[in-house]
Amino acid sequence: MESGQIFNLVPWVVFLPVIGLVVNLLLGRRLGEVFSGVVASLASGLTFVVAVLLAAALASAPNARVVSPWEWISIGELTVRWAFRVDTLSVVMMLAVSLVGTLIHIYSIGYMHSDVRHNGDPGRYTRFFVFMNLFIASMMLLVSADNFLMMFVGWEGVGLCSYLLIGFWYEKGKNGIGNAEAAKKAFITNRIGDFGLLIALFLIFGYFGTLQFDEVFRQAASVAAAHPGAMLLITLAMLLGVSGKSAQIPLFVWLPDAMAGPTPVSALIHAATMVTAGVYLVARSTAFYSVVPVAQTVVMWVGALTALLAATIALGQYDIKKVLAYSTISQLGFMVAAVGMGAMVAGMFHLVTHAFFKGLLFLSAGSVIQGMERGMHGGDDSAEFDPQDMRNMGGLRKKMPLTFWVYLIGGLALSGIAPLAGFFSKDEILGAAYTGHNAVFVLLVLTAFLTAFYMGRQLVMVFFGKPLSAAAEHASESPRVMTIPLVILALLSLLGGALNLPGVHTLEHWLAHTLGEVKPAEFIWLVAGLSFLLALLGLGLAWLIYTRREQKSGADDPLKKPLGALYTGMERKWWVDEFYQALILNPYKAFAQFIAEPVDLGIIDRVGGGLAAGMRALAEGLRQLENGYVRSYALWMVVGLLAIMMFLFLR
Amino acid sequence: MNSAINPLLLVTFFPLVGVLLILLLGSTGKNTARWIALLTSLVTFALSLWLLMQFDSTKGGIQMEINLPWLTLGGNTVGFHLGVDGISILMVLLTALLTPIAILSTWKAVEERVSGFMSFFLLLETGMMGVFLSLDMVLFYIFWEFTLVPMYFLIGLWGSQRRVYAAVKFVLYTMAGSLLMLAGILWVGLTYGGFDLTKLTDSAIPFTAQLWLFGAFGLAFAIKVPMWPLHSWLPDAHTEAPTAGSVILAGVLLKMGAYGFLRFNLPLFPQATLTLAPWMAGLAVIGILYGAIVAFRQKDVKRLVAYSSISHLGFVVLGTFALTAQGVQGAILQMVNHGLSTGALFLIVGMLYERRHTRLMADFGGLWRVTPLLGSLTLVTVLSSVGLPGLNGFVGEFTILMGAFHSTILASPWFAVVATLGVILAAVYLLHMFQQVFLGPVRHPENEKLADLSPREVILLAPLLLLAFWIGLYPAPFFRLMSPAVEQLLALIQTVVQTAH
Amino acid sequence: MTLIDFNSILPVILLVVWALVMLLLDVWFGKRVPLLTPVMAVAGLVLSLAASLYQIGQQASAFNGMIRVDGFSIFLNNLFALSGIVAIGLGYDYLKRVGISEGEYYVLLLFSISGMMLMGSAGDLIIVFLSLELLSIPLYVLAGIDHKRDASREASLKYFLLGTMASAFVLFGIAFVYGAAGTTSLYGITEAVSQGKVQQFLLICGSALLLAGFGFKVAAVPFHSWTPDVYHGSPSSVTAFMSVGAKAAGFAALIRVFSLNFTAIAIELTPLFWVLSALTMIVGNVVAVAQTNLKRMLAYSSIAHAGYILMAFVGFGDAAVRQNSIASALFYLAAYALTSLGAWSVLVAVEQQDGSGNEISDLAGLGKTAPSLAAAMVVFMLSFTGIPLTLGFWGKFYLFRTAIEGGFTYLAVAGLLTSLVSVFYYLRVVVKMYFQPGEALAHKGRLTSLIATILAILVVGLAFVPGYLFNLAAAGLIAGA
Amino acid sequence: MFPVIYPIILAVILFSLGVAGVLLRKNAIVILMSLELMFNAANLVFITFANYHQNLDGQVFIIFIMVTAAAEVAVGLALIVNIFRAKKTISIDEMHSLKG
Repeated sequence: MESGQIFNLVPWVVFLPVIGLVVNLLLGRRLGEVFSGVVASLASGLTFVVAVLLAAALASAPNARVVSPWEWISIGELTVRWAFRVDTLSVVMMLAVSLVGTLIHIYSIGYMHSDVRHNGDPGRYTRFFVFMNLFIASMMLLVSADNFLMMFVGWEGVGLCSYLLIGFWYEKGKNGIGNAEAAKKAFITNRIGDFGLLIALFLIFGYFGTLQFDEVFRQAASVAAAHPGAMLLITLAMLLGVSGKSAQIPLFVWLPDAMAGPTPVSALIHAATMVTAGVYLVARSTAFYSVVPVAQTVVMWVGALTALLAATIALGQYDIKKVLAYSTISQLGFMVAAVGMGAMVAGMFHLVTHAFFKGLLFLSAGSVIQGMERGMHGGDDSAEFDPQDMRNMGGLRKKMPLTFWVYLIGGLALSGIAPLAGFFSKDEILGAAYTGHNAVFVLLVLTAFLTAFYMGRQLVMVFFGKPLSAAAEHASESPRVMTIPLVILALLSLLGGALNLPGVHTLEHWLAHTLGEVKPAEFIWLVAGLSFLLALLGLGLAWLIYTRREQKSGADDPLKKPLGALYTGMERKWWVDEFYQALILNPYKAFAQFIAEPVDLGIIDRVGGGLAAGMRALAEGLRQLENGYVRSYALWMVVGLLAIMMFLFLR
Repeated sequence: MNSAINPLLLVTFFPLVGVLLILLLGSTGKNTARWIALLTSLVTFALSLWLLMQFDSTKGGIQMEINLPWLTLGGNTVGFHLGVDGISILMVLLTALLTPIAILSTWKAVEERVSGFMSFFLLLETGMMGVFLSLDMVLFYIFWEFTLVPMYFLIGLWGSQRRVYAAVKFVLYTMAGSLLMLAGILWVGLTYGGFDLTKLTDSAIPFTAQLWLFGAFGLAFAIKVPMWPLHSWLPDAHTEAPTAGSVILAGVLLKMGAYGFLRFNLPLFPQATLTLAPWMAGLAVIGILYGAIVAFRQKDVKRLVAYSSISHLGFVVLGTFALTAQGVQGAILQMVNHGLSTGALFLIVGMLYERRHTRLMADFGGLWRVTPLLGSLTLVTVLSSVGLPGLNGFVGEFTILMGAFHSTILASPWFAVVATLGVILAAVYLLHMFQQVFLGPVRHPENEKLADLSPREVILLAPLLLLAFWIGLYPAPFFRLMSPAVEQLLALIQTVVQTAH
Repeated sequence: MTLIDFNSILPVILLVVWALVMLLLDVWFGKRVPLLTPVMAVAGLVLSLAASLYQIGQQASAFNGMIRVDGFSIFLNNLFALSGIVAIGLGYDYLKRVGISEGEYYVLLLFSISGMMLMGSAGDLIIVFLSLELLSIPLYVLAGIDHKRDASREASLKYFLLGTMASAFVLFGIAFVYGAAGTTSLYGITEAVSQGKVQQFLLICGSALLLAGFGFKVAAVPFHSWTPDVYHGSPSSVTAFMSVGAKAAGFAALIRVFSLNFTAIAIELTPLFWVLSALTMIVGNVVAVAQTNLKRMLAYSSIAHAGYILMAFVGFGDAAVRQNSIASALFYLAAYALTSLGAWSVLVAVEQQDGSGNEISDLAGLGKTAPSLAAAMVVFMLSFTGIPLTLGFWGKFYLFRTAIEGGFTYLAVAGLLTSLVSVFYYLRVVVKMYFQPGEALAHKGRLTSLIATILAILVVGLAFVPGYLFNLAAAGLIAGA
Repeated sequence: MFPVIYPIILAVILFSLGVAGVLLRKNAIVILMSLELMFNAANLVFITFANYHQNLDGQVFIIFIMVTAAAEVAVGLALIVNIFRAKKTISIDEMHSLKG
């Protein structure tokens, strides 16, 4: 096949998963679990193959290609097509998404097999894979779009999948409705972000006359010169979208709740891929942000602050997935800060490596949880028992050795231990911050330290020490179908740094075709050394503190005493949820109630009724004039006559 | 196009054949009436497709015109003047599509006086077709008012508990507006020598008169749409009407108001339109938010959907008065979209009601597990209504908002920005509804054994949802159909803008 | 008496002679052949109708201008004859049921109709007065024909006293007009007015008195007070006739006299008519809302409709509008006649032997117990309201059109708004019949049901082809107007 | 010949007396008489103007009026008698069962 024709394959990155989901919809339930899982994994795998083909083709001819098969909306000047874009940036995303996605699909075949049984509805197995394929399709739509609107389709599409998968066990959770609530929260929070993105879209169309990427970015500089305010608005509105999707301040609150979804979902959507869409968007819009320094600064600060805030909260969590969730927010903060500083490549690099190691961590956590669940069924713990609470774990190193090793690799990569993937990518970000953004640098370094510390804490609590519950006592290793993807991801986390090794800068050159030539990030020994040391320090400190803690199920955290109120804040997520509840949700509810009853039913609805009642009263009043007495009728006639005469003579 | 009979006549009056047949044969049994009605409406639908095939979408003007003199009255001619253009053809298709679906939806729900129900329904179809196809103002008014009668009986005879109140309220509100419209029609007809719409667009009505007339026509349409604060008939009418009635009410009857703006107010009173557009848009935006906010606090699922209509129709009005190509085309498309998605929602509410005989959301919960197919199809419908990209609602809302945002006549992006908040609020109340009914655990033992969708019910929803996907993914044919007509309309407005400067 | 004279008055003469013959026959054979009188009466009306139809297209002036034959008179003659036939049909069922001796009923009816016809073709104020009396006096008696019932007696006396007072007003007015113009011939007065040979003061006095007197006949507010009581108390079949015939005759007088003779003071009269029309519409429609008795409700509804018709007069001074003004009034009268007769016939069908059964709530469930009757009633209510595809819509359409043409847009708007009020009470009838459970009794009087059905079909059917009636009404011009 | 205005004023007074009688008296027969008074006031006007205009229209009219007035009285008295038989009173204020 000629390379030109290979590019025409790009729509298939969306079609393949769609085909997969349709097949599963029609046949999945009848043909059983294995069929569903295989079809879905195959669909995702083939997508990866297509992405590889595209990448290969692009390697020889790195210019962007657009495949634009159909018209979509065309009214007046507004012309939007279904147009797929193949360039180095989109292909990186495609590769990462489909690779991690495929691995997670395979993992899910095993995971969901026991999950559906644990939750008591095996019939829902196929549905999971339908949603997963839908997600792959949406995500591919998002990254392969050639215009903002089509990207928005994917953008909201992944939001939908997130909604569906968080609420996958919609009858579970707090009061039976917790999961559904979490799903709704995710969707609506995302919609608030999407509001910003929509406004940005409107503005872009207004100032650029099109939504097509090339056209828009080509004019970015000139428009920024002519309408600096508009560009600022566009970039800030976009940032709102980014903060919704990538869980940044102020819209990060949905992501921890999103852990209500099955663990593979958390890995795929809420760690590896979807949440990075915001980073992708900023990277894609480099041309915008590079001409609006103010916006860049805002983005950078949002990222940095989110990184630190989330890291502190992660310290105070006991749920194995919650820790990882806040860690994800924190790492997304890193990426956002990076793209805010203009270090697009560093951001993308971290995005990819993070996809590997955080995907790995979540999947391993899933393995741990199911190990615990298996232990639960063996043991005699009560129904209230939480298999995700780290305070119930401990000593799993021996029960689940493979899981332990891969978890360790993921944890070290996240902590930034050389030479694992996370070290290189995080170092690049720190390096970028070091050269010119001192305050941010300090924040990020601090975050890096905390990251290592909470990972150390988690590793110790989960795998070391002695089992703290019967379930942990009886936990067992997961099946092959789950562990193989873990191993592959562990390898990727080990070696992912090779993508953009200092001095080689493979990714840098690759992305330069799309993002433009930028000065390759320097490898600063001081920064690298500092971050490595801090990582070691964090892990070591965690080891010291947590191996010596009181080893009892449900015991308080050893940091609680020394840190006091500060730790309570971390534990309670700095009361952000409560704050929003009090500031936005409750007032909205009350306001809606006010509008719905006193205003709508009480005033507006009564106007019509009031007129009718008035009419009735008037009728009753006038009716009294008809009193039945002939003489009064005669009087009326005479009065009428006299009135007529008076009128005629007096006028 | 040399067919012997004008297709418009067939589309409009074919339902009457069904009425006649029902009156002749209706006494033989319930099913006879049902089948006659269904087949008649299906044939009408086929006829409307035939109409579509004959329609030349490249032309902007009126097509397949038929103009017969009907009567002369003091020097004015009232003509039997029908015609179709890019704006009305979509409405005709929507009507022809929704009627058989609505009829099929009553298969189990209506057991009493079936032949009466079916006759009224077919009469209603004729009335609605007439409204969309009339090009003579008096004829339009006749059809417009005539639709009240069958709808009144449909609500009053086959509705739920407060049906009488709702039916009377519906008629009174609608007539309050339309009577003033009649005054407007008479005034225009007398002052400008005729009721023929196609001849009136050239007449330069003085500005002050335009304002008054805009008000007289606009009030009728605004009540029908309904625009805030004239909406309070709608929740009652929708809630109390039988399912099929609600489907048609939401799907088609409300569109008559929005269509009226496009057909009368814009071309006949362009200067007034220009002046009042920001006010109308302002009311529309209030309606969008207001409907969404009130919907959120409803306990009755049907009322919730009813209030959602207020919100959705707000988008239509906003797009209309944006007076940009995107706005107006989006508005027309959104009329179709709302017909599909809200029609489907009402069908679903009806299905729920048939199963449990309650519409309170608190009586449901966890139904997705019990009735997975119903749950899934509801989800798609809800998403279409929420405006999820890839489904129909998004295309309409996006183009409307885009049009409003850049409208030089509204001259402020704030209308669109505030309206965009409605997109968030839509998610709030619709997901709230979905969660209350379908998510969570099954709270009531009565719900444990509910039956999932029957094939008939799937057939009801399937065409609507397929169209939802079609419009969401490939709306181009729809836009192509209407764009010449819209361009013509906007060109007219544009000339007024230019002369004003 | 020339042939033309005879010819011109043929419908009236036929009727009067026929009625006299019937009077005799009824005395001799009435008891033995009960069907004789009604059949004879119908035959007489048919003959008269035939004579009247035969006149179509003619224009004549007879008896030295005292009698006119023109489109106006022909239109009204047909209307009177037809509503007379309906009233006989209704009476046939009804009188037997409530036990009223019948003979005189038909004879009096014929006399009254002959008075109405005479009014339609009046060319002289003497004829106006005479026909007024000729149509009224039998009606006074008819109202009290159920003399065993208090209500009927009371209605009759009220009608008589007030009606006579109204006649006195008319008479006094005529006297002043005669004083002003020196002649009682309508043509003569017109001529005198146009030559400026009239005493303006006397003319105004006269017109005010005439307006009050005719206002009584058409039931315009504030001269309407008799209407509800009389309509309520009289036997229903009489009321049915009264609501159409007497009102139409009143309007005939109003049109004949005012549109010709008082154009000179039209500027003064226009605001009067405006106010009268608005007041009548408002009071009629609003008070109807509070009624619980169907007869009273229909009475107020008839007041309201008088207000609508008065709307046509407001612009009578404007020569450009006058033609439409008369035509629209005639058309409305025709539409109203069909509808009103229909509604009353339904009422006749449900009324009980003891005179009860005419509360609105008594209709509950009629939709089930007597579907065709209820359906007909729906048609009449819709027509009263002015919903399209009924004749009532076209009537309103034409009237409002005339008002707007004359420049009285606000009055038209007032009319439209009061129509909205009317929806309120007309729909209540529909609500009762269909939406509320009940066991309404309908007497299976086949004739009454048949009449109701035919009228309903006419009201709907003619709405599709109103052109014919329009043309007829448009031809109903007064010669010389 | 005396001025026309005198008999007219007299007629107006008579008419007003008639109206007052209708409004103020309760006895149906008295009311009937008052009505007759109003008719006769009109007669007076006719006769006056017939004289004034020197034509016969007015006089002819009076003949008709007298005839119809007789008919009115006949019918009226019959009604009153009928009511008196049933209610033993001819006070019209006793008749107000129909109202509203």
